[in-house]
Amino acid sequence: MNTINVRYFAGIREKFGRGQDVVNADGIRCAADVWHRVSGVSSVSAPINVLVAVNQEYAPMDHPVRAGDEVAFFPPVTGG
Amino acid sequence: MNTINVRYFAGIREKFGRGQDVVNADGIRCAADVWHRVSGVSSVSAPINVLVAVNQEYAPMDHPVRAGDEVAFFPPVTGG
Amino acid sequence: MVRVQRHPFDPWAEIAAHERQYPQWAGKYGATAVFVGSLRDFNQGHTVAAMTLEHYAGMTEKHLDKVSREAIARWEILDPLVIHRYGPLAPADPIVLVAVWSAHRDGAFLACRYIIDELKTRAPFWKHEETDIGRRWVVPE
Amino acid sequence: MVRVQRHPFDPWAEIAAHERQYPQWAGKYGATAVFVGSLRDFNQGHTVAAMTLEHYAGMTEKHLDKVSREAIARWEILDPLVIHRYGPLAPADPIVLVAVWSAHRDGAFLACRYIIDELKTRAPFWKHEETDIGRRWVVPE
Repeated sequence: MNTINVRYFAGIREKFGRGQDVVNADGIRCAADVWHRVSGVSSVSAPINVLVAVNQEYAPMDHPVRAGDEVAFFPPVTGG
Repeated sequence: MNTINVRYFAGIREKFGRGQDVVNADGIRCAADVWHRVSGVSSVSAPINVLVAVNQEYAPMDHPVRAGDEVAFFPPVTGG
Repeated sequence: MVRVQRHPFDPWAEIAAHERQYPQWAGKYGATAVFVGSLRDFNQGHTVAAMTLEHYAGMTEKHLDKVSREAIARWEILDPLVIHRYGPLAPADPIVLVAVWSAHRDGAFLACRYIIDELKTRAPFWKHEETDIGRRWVVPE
Repeated sequence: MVRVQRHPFDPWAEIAAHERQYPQWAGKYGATAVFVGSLRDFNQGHTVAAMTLEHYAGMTEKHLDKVSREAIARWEILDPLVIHRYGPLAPADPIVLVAVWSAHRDGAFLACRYIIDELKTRAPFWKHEETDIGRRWVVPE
């Protein structure tokens, strides 16, 4: 399974118009690479206010990602 | 009614062997005077760790007291 | 609302009943902070078999009313619920309940903490405990 | 114990049930601190008719477990009870419950506050509210 499961939540899910994608892991080294792939943006920096989780733990955009991982993008949280 | 109602609580009540006294208000100007009257001690200072309430509000030993008042002496509180 | 009472109480049932009694509050607060103090079966290294709480009837209610009013003046909170027992207590018995309803959690926490701290340091209650080494008055920490 | 659930809950009944489930705790703790967050019918100047809580299933439980363990490591407390809802909510509904049992009130208050603060700033929940001016995502304060 050479894929990465990508999840979107809240306003970012709405913006994408879907809750998840499955992308090919080839050429992906970190969470930012995943973001560029799914958002179609090639600039280095991700938009402000996008939070990242890799395998359900908070991570920076440069956190390593490999096949089989789950990567999530979401706006600041508002629970409680 | 030319009297002052004096109340004792907890360890001080036990030391006095009673929960209250009624004393004549003549010659009494402040809570310390009441203490000296009931404790039979003539020194100016009251023992450390005796708290005072006059009419059910905390007060210093030199707080004025007059006929009809209720004066209470008790150790540090331990509620809650 | 302040209640000083001899009989045991169930803090969670009291809070639920209080909320039912004020249906107009529902939806107005977003934060409820609660403190319950209960009797431990050990204290300062010794087993506690029972406790008696002496209190200064009248002054306790006055003091707790005053502390509640101070909290209401200081934070954006609804009328707090304060219940305190006196008389004989058994281990695990709830002794005191402080419940505060507020728009925001900061006010709820701070007011709840303020009330219980003021209660503990100023309300005229005295604990007399029966331990495995005899009876003793509890001394403030 | 952490529970993330869709169906409504009664915080006071949950706490009472939790205490009944752990009778061996009775008499061991002297302080219980509780926080309940509930849905207000107004927010930032507008009437709130309803709210939907989106969450990241799996990550929420992991995060809340981690925060509970951190609190246990840091203060002298028993296993906290944390319940959080997701899905559709009505005004006045309890959203979150944090209950902490401790030997002393300091640990109980600090651990309770720590858990709710960490939950609010880090747990992956998102509030979408229906107001009198339309639907909107709630923005952190």
